[in-house]
Amino acid sequence: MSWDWQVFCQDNISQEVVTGCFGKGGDVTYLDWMLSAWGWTVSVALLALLVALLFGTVVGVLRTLPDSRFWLRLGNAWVELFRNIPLLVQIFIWYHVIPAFFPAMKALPGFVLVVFALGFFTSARIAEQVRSGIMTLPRGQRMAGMALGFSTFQCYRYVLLPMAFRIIIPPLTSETMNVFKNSSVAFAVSVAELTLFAMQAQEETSRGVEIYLAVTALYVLSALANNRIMAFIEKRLRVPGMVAAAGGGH
Amino acid sequence: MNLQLDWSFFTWDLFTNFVIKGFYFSVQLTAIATIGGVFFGTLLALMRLSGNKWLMTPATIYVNGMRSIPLVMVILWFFLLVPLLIGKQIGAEASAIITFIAFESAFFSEIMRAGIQSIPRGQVFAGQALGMTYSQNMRLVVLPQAFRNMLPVLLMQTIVLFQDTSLVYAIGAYDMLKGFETAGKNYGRPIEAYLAAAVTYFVLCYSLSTLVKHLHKKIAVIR
Amino acid sequence: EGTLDKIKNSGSAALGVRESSGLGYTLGNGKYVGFHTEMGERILADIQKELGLDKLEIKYQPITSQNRVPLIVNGTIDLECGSTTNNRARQKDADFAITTYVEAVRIAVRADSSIKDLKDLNGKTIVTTTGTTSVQTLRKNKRAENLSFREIMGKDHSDSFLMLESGRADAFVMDGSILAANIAKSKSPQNYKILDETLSLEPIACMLRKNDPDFKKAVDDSIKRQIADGSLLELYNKWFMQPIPPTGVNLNMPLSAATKEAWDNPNNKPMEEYDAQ
Amino acid sequence: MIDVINVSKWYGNIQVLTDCSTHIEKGEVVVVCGPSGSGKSTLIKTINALEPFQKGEVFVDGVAVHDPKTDLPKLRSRVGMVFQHFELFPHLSVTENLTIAQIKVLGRNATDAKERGLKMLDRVGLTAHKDKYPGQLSGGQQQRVAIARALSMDPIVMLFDEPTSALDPEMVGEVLEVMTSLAHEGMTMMCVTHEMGFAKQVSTRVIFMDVGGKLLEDCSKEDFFGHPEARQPRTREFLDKILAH
Amino acid sequence: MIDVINVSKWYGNIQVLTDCSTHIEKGEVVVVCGPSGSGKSTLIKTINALEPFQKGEVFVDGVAVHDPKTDLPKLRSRVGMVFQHFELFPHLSVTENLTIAQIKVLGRNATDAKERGLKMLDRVGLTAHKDKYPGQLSGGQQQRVAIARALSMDPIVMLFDEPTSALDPEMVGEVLEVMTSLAHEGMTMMCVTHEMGFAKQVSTRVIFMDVGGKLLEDCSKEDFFGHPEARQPRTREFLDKILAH
Ligand SMILES: Nc1ncnc2c1ncn2[C@@H]1O[C@H](COP(=O)(O)OP(=O)(O)OP(=O)(O)O)[C@@H](O)[C@H]1O
Ligand SMILES: Nc1ncnc2c1ncn2[C@@H]1O[C@H](COP(=O)(O)OP(=O)(O)OP(=O)(O)O)[C@@H](O)[C@H]1O
Ligand SMILES: [Mg+2]
Ligand SMILES: [Mg+2]
Repeated sequence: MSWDWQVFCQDNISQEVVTGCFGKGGDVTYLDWMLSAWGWTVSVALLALLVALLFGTVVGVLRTLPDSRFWLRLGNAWVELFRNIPLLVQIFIWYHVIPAFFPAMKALPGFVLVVFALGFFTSARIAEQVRSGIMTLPRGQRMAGMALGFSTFQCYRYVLLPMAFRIIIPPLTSETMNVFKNSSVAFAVSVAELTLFAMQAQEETSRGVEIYLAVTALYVLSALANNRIMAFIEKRLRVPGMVAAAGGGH
Repeated sequence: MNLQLDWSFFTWDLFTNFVIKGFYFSVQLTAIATIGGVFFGTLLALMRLSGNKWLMTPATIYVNGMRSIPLVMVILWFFLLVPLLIGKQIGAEASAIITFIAFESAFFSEIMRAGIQSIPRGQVFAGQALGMTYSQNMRLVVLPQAFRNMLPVLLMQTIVLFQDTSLVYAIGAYDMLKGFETAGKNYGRPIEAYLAAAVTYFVLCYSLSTLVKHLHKKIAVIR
Repeated sequence: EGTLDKIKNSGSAALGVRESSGLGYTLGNGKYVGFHTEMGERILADIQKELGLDKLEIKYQPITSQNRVPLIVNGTIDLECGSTTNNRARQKDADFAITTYVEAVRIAVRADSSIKDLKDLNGKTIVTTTGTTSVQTLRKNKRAENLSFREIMGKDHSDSFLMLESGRADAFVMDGSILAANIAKSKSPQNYKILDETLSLEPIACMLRKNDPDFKKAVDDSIKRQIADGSLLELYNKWFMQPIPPTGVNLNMPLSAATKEAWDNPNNKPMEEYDAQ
Repeated sequence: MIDVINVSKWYGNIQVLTDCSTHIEKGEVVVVCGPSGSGKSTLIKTINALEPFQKGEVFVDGVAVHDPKTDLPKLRSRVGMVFQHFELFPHLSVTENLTIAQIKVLGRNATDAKERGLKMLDRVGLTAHKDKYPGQLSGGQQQRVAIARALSMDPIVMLFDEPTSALDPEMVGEVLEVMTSLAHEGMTMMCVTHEMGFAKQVSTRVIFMDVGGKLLEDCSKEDFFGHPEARQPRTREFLDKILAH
Repeated sequence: MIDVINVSKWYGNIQVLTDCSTHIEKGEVVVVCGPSGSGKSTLIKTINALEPFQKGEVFVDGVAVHDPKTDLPKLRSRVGMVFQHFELFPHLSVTENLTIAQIKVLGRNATDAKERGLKMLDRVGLTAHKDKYPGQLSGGQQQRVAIARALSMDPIVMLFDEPTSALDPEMVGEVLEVMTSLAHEGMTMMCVTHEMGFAKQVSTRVIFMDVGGKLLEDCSKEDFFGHPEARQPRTREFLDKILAH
């Protein structure tokens, strides 16, 4: 196979190469299309991450509450439910099965559903991390908070979660990278993101290798950016004088 | 509610025709990739922790590279490029197995690295003080403990791996999810097929994780 | 080394087949059937005869629209008889046998729908399948007819059909044979209809490796033989005019004029030349 | 001030407190000692309800700790507690450690809280370290900050759970010094500790617990140290062991 | 038996050992003390090459530790070492802890190793616990197993790094007892410890280190404890602090 990078400058209707590579006046080249697809990928991933962090934190906290069987069970059920079914199947259920029970959901665009599906799927994993982060903190930390008169909520808000999040930043980084990669399932519900672009564009242009290479590069770029941002956050949050944050020793 | 489910097509024949073959492949792929991934992942982790620049740099690049590309792309690239490199065709199944081992090694290496780092330095010193060589210390002291500590995380990755085997669709291999999908398509009952897949996956993965939790309790290091 | 030599030396040929399309699908358990699948088997049987082999093992390799071209190029499959449109872009990477089926891209709607032709789609939601040429066809028509409609894409044909079925989409634009197959297999086939309008014609042909004239000639000869002795028409009727497995539905799709025309004048014109007509 | 009446506690089938009763007056300094696992920490934690118990009653300044209707956070905010491993909040600076609970729990404004906190920091002699983080301090300094943190809540009683046992030997002194001066100022204190020198010097009473959470001894320090013959055999054995080396 | 000659060590720019020299005869018991971070652990670990150093020489029984050609695992197998946190292998039973290095390092067969290991376990009085796991033992018991593990390698010298500082006070005695009996049997020992009772009783010599890894004192225990006026001011201050409470 020979290379043909001109393919990105083609108009996606006439298949003719456009000078300047960007379409004018409503015309769309494959490059335009790919960049907008990248935008969709990033949007899906970031919003899903937001949902995942929110629910993951709540569920993770529920699973560490002292003496409360009910919330513990609920948290466990949440995690097991969302991590033991393949993401693609979950999306299908969100899109085709649940609206059959709640017709109002039919009006929701695929984008919203996929944000929730991916967000909940990821929240199960983040909940695990939040829980283990809280568990690695010395038991005395919770005690100290309570002894000062903090309510349970205050204890998590001011004492446990700030440290737990610092501890779990490395696995959390992996997880945010996973969200970007997993966002590719959004193609299944017609979100015009990178994977959908790749599948469609390679069909139309028959330049699969070039298209997939470019798309892979964009995924790598996203992961890299993501990694740098998390490293920056980790640095900003680093506590002076603290070595081996993971609470080594006692 | 306007969902009428029709399970009439869902016979044992359908199971044996469509699902079992995919199930075998998924399990086989998961098992091989887990074993291979843990083995090579441990090697990569040791390379990254070795303190030797010539071992650390390539291992780090490999691991971070693999972790930033979606698996389906890795599968495709591997499938397309390796035959060009070695000038010989390898089948979809073999290709899937090699790709998964290569990909999972990167993930397991991160897990094992965290596991190794979770072992107090004093344990390493103790092994050394008894006269153990680096490799004896790793084999007898550090890795057995790291592995026990990391079992729950390894399990989680294995469940992900089992679910991810569905991505082999990209190179025309046939896993369990594909089995359900194909059956659903050819009988015009996709909703039922997906629900069945959801239940099957849940039961399998949940049993697996329960099993490993028990196992972990058994072999967990008593502290 | 040509493909014929390869087949002769190894005693086997790799046939690329589809798992769920109008022209080829699987019954599970490694069994692949359908009009084009069976035609491909017959082509290989003829080649076996020509090579004088006692036995020719056919290795079935299921393919998808994403991987079929790379698989042909890198030699995983020798001959692909699925539902691949012959177009110029693909001709850069692979060769096509003579056209054996001319697909018409058409519109399926729910039976009670008021949509009668392309123009009625204005303001509606239309579903089509990711990774197919229908998406492009739709896009061209959209511009040419100055229509405005919402376009959604299913992951695969059954997904797309489900969107039509559940009311998420008002119309499903796709190859006629695929529409017919999905309607026939659905829970209540009488609830859907296919509009008469044809959005475009696409020649479908078996695909093979580029620059292998001997193999191409052998394939073309076999197809011509099948057309000439009427066995291809018989095969067509078996898969489109009679009940088919696994559920025994009848697609009821008589041979179209365009396909007949292609059989009468064997050719491998790409899709672009059909548009010009 | 503190009344512990027939308190018993079980973990599953295992009894960790057996019918414990004691009474602490305002201004008393009570030392609790005993072998590991005897329930010293558990007992002291029942007093500010950090450990729930199944039987018995505890009153602190007239408030019923065992009553489900009691506002426990409020009660706890009036009882200072110092832990073996300091348990400063590692992500907060020393000043933030000292003020956060004043602001969030007592509702003081930031200026008042800071003033009060720094005053207590001065009291333990660490004003110079007010902007450092716990990880940048030595163990002895961390423990002194922890004491200042508890004091800045204006507690009516201070509980100490082995405050010196995680410290390097050289730093034990500086922490004991702070505790001693607190005692001399009349603070009501209950200390789990094995520092017998401290017990002999400043305590008013000594409680000895044995495994199973039994209060074997509860007597004045003069009786405890001065009349070994009047003590239980288990107490004597324990004292012999820890005073030997 | 052990020669430490002008050893210096840096972490980056920070010097943690400064020109340390000392000599230990067969049968001597040397106690090392000093403030936290003064480099006691670092010094003791240079002797079996657990800590590399940049300058100076160390000889153990004539073997040059600093020589890159020396077979360090072999050297280490002849030097017993006991750590502050025991460092038993938690995934192995007590017996396995005692035999694994004998088998894998010394190449003894399993029967001999077990016999030797159990003999040492008996010596520390824990035969009854031979099938337990470390996590099921108390701290004092774990430390005694750790001593037995080191002894079962037939070491020519034993190094102790604060063997009692992580123990409950009641358990300190049982470990010191084992160490004392070892000393009386003539084992060459080097102990980092703050148990001044032990130092007074069994040591032949005391080394005092100060921050920066400087050997401030290296004298007989009689001089060290008997003539405070002849000691450096820093030494006196340290002794005052840790003997005070
Ligand atoms: N969460 C728990 N579950 C079961 N048993 C527990 C739990 N917490 C403590 N125990 C047991 O309760 C008993 C008393 O524990 P406690 O910590 O009060 O002892 P202690 O006297 O403070 O000992 P130490 O000197 O070691 O601190 C011990 O036997 C301990 O094993
Ligand atoms: N890996 C390291 N990197 C940098 N500095 C280190 C490292 N390990 C130890 N140090 C420093 O070396 C110095 C000596 O440490 P060492 O552990 O030998 O002291 P020590 O006398 O044993 O103290 P302690 O009584 O606390 O055990 C300390 O200042 C310590 O901070
Ligand atoms: Mg305690
Ligand atoms: Mg030390």
